Amino acid sequence: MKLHRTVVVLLAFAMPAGAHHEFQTFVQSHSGRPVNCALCHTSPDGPEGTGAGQIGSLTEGERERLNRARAAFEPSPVVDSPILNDFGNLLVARLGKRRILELRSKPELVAAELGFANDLDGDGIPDAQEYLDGTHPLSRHHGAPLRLFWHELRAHAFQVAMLFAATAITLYGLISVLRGFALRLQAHESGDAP
Amino acid sequence: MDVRAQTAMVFHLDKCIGCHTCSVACKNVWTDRPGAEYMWWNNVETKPGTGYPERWEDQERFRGGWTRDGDGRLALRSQGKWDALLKLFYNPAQPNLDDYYEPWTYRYADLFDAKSGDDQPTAIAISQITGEPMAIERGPNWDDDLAGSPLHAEKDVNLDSLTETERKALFDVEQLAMMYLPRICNHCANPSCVASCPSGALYKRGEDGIVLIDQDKCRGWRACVAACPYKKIYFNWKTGKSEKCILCFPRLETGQAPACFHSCVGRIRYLGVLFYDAERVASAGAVSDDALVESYRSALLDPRDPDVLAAARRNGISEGFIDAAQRSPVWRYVVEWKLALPLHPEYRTFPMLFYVPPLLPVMGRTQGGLYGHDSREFHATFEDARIPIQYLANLFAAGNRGVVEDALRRLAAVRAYKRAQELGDLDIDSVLAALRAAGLTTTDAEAIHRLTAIAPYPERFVIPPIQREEALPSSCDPEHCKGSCGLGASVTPERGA
Amino acid sequence: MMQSFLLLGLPYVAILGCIAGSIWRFRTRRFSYSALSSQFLEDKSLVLGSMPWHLGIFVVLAGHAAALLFPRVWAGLVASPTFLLSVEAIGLAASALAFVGLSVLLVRRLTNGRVQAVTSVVDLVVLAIFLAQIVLGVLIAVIHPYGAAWSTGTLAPYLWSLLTLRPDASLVIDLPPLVQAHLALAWGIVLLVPFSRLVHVFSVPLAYLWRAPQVVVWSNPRRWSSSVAAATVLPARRLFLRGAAALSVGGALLAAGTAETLGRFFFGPRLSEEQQARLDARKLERLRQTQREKELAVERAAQRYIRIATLSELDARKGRYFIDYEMRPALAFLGEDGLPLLISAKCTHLGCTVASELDAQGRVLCPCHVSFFDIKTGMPNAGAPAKEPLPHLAWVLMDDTQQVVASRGADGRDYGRVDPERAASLSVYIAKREERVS
Amino acid sequence: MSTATDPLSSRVARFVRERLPAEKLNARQLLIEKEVPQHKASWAYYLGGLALFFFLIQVVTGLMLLFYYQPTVSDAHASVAAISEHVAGGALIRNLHAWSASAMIAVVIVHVLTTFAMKAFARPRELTWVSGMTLALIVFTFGFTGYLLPWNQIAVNATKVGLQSIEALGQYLPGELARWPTYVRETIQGEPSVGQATLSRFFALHVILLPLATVAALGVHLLQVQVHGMSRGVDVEQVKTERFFPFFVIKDLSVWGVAFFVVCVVAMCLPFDALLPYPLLEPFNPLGSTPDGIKPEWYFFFVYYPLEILPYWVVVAGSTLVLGTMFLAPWIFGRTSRRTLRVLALGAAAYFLLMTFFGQTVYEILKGGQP
Repeated sequence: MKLHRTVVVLLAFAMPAGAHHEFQTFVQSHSGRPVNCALCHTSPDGPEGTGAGQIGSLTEGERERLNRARAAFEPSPVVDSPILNDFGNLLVARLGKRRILELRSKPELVAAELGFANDLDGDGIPDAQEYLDGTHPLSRHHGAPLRLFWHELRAHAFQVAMLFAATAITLYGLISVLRGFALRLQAHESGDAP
Repeated sequence: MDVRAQTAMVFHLDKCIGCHTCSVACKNVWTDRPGAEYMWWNNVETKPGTGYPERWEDQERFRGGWTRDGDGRLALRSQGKWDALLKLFYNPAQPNLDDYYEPWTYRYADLFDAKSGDDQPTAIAISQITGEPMAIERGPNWDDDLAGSPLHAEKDVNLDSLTETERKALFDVEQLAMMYLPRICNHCANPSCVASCPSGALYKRGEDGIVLIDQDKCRGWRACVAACPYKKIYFNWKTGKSEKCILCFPRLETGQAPACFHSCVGRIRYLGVLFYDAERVASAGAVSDDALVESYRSALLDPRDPDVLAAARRNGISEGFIDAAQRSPVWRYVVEWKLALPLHPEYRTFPMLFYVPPLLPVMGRTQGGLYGHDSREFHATFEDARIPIQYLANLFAAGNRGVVEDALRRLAAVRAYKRAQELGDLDIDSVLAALRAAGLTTTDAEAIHRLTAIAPYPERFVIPPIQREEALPSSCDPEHCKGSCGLGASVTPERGA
Repeated sequence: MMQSFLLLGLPYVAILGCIAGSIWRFRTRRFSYSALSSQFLEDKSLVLGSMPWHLGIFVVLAGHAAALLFPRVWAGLVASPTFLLSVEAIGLAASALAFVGLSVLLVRRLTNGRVQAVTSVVDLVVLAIFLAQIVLGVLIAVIHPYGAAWSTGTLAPYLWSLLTLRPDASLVIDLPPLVQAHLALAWGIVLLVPFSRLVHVFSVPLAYLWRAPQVVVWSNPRRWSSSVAAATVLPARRLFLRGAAALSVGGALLAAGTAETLGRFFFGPRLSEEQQARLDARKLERLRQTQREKELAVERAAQRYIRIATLSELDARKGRYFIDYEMRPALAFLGEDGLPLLISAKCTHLGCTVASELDAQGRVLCPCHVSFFDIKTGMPNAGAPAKEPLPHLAWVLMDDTQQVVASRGADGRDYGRVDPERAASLSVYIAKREERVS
Repeated sequence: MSTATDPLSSRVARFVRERLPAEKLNARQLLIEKEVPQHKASWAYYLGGLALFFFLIQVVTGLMLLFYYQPTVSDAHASVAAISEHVAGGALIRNLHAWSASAMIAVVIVHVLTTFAMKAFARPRELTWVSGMTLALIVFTFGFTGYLLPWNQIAVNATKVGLQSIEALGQYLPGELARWPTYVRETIQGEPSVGQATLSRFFALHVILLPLATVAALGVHLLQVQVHGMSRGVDVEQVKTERFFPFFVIKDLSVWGVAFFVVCVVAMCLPFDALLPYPLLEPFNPLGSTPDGIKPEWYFFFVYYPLEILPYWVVVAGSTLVLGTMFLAPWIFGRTSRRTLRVLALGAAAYFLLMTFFGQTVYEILKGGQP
């Protein structure tokens, strides 16, 4: 047990701590959207530094969590790294740290390996798709516009239909009133108004 | 101008003797089937009288025809678009069997099967519906010739607007006067039955304007029964479908006059083609009661007017119809001579059956044995006529006396003219003056006389060459299924489960 | 076996039978489609039977249809207790109405001679089945109340499982026998439709509402249908009324649709504890940051030296952000000479903060308008929007005892000397006033 | 003394009399008698009303957002996040605010161009035009100030860049004047760098001052429109007309109804954030680097891309010239034919579309790289 702990700690320090810019570069070129480290990390400026969510600001307990997360070389059910956001943690939990390190040379495979089943933010676009689109996998209000639009349209179909009905009926009413005025004007002009 | 052709009719009431031959002819051809026993597509009523069904003219009760609303628009009296749906379940305006009569027959077998006894065997009356013995309380012509009877005639709806004196005169037993009113479906130009049918089963034939019910489309919602102000649509209680006079279109299509026309003993019936302007149908009916007769007349189009003919040809009306319209006796009676009037125009359905009002009972009062042919007093006689002019006006002119008086004046003038000619007992100058006053020439008078008194079959019935044979369903032979199918249909018309 | 037939087999038999039977009847016995009204023969008790029955059963069936066909919408609605209670009350009242009407109709059929003349066995079967079905329904409503709510999770999925051809009786197999009987009878009624007078429900004449008043049929197919308009002009008043009605309906729809959202908008956020904690943490973080900013400002106002980092923490490739005495961002690198290299991070073009990592040519990038600054000279690349170089900042190096070991002036001149062995323990500071050590 | 005969003051009096004729300042003249020309380009008459409608939506949704928004550096971003995530309907209201803002600006731009092309500024409608141009400027200022309020990384940095560009003016000014733009910038900012003072000022501008200014300018604008009516707009002698009330008003309302439906559906189904690059969602962090892909809102692209491409002074001089010309259009283009104006307006529209939709491409072609 003790030995295991030591190994973990050693490994943690031996690992390079920087963000994996390969993924960022791929997403930017693939989606055409600028992306920063906050895709996977807690801090938009990456894990290094003393800001919130960066290594420099971690408490003792958080360091412990970080080390445990860093040791997750194989896929494991739960990974809870304080410097990763939910999407980052999901990636490590699903693929395992080893596979992620391997994938740095093939960032285009991440989406396929992650699979298109998960949707952390519930906006109807799978996380893997959001990764490819360069949109925020953790914000319900962010996604590729067309995908998001269709999903929301389906979700709000009832309201949209009601709104359409209300608009249509109102327009019908306005047109009726307009025709009424036109008729009255016509009658007025031909001189047989009451 | 949207010219349409219409098979129209004139009934000359002066000649009707109330023999019911027409009714019987129709009954035998069309309505001696289960469910249709009580129907009389053609019936003859005695006026004043309540008619069949009883008080059918009381639209407060039966809510037929159109009304003119505040904006001068026509609206069905029986239903709006939405409450029509509610009235599918129960229609308060629909007449029930008791408003007509319960059809009966007699248990004739009793006459043969009765055991020997002291009494004569009798065939008791049994209901044709339940088969149970019944007491006969009403029949299809229950007040026949009982015009003055307080039991029936007093309930006549048309008497409502008559003065006390007029009514008293009418019911004075010594002075009893009556007239006959044969009625069939009017095949209206603006039929309220068609407009009321929820299923769209009722329709007007485009070519000749005959109003029919598609029996396969009818779902028995019964809205038409209430909506027809003449109560000329009947509900077949057995099949659950509505039925009505079809103007014997199978006969028309083979060049024969309808059964009731053909069988008419008094030769009172005329049939011919009228042209009317479909665009004006609604607006013509949306005028005040007084103006209705004139308004309807003006919506009829002159079949000799080149503009009308051009428009008619544009509308695809065949040369045969145009020829028939130009020879139409109806056109002459209705528009040219202004003698024939629509029955109850205030129902605003634009009826296409016109009546020449009867002169005889009107004039019958003043000079006992001879009718009032004192040439000096022609027109004064209307004032104290045996049948009040107002009563006729209520029947034929929505209360407008002027139109009726006009027609009667012409009839009287023609009669006096012919009498002066044949018998020579009238002063010819005053007769000619009366003729002129009525707006007629001697040629007109001769023509009216000929068409009224001596016209043969082809002049009375100018039947257009209708080519509808292919439209008839391939049907079973009526000779075989008569009694169950009427005209006959490919499927036996039986009641659904 | 029987149960599974009634719940799984019968529905399909009923639906297929209903469809096939209706087609057969429509194709071969179209004449027999009729409401078969007997009002003509008897109308006094009919009004007491037919009207309540039809209105009641319409409301009941509409409720059933709404709940079973749109279970999700319905479930959302019945989540409100007021709505649920109203629906139950309306349903019961309508059932009672239908029951009364049906009873009157049944009695009438059995006692009136004229009506009997047109009564078939099937008619009586239909009446009896409906009576039984209504009694069952009322019993269910009384014994197992709130069916409007529980049916959305049981009967609706069952119905949909049947309609989507994935029949699943498990949803209803455990329901009380009353409910199962009601279900089976319902399928029976469906099966009965084409073979009884019930076909008349297929002919509800809705088309009447919008068809032209007159129907004209031509034998000439070119003019097969046209109409004589009974209404020629729509007078202005009617148009105004219609307009006002439509406007109020539209407005009411809009108001009804937005009222709830708007109400809840002003009701305020109702956060779960977890959400509240997350939001608070977020605010706290911002407060800390603001606090830190203020602290930085205070520190810079009060302190002569500001510590940036230890010399060993500096990196040659990736700069370390810090805030200078003017509260502007700056970057600290480790220079090639092993001494700190401090350079302003505020782009001289429009003041963006430049990035902290060096590119291959040893330059930092201002992402706003793409100026590359060489950190050694501070100069922007040729053609960059920025024309002025990034200024270098002065620094001092101190040891653990706060003794100044070395320094660099704003002019770039170095003072003092660093012993490489001690270098790791030295800290980099910026100074308020320029410090020169010999 | 001799004011009555003073030629200048009498000219002023005549000018005012002509613009605000007393005999026309009554409800009957302003509402009932007014007529709107009808021709194939009369769709343009609906644009002003449409802009007004979007402004009304802005007022309502803006007031609703004020219920929750907190204009402090520490709370601004969190309060906006709370509106979007935790307030029922909050996301919808915020999206409605954002979308109808964009829609309003788009409509205003088309409105300016069409009225220009129709020569609607010609005498006696100078005041209409000038008040309208003022409104257009206000609308853009609304956009600029509103952008900062969520206090997120990209907004603060973009505001910094925008304000800094004022300071950049200093390099072309001689001597002591060169410091003035800096003073101006710092006055707007309220402190040396963009911070709480800036946020407070922008908030006050966005919520109090600009709305008041809008109401004032709008009052003049609408009064002038009603007094002088819509310009005939086309080079035809005989133009059909229809009554303003009720016919045009009802049609206007119908257009509003359709616009409301569209903007509601879009706001419901497409969060405005989705159109923006990724880092917008981060709260501002003074210690973080400027995010990549920083850009102003789309309606500033038409000056943003030239700023990127051309030397700064060219753009400044050019936009000053264009803006001045636009303001003084009634006097500059008083005798220009409608045909010429139409060509000018179409050119402007083409330029605007090019910069808004293809600015990036243009930039890449001219500069050969990513901005």
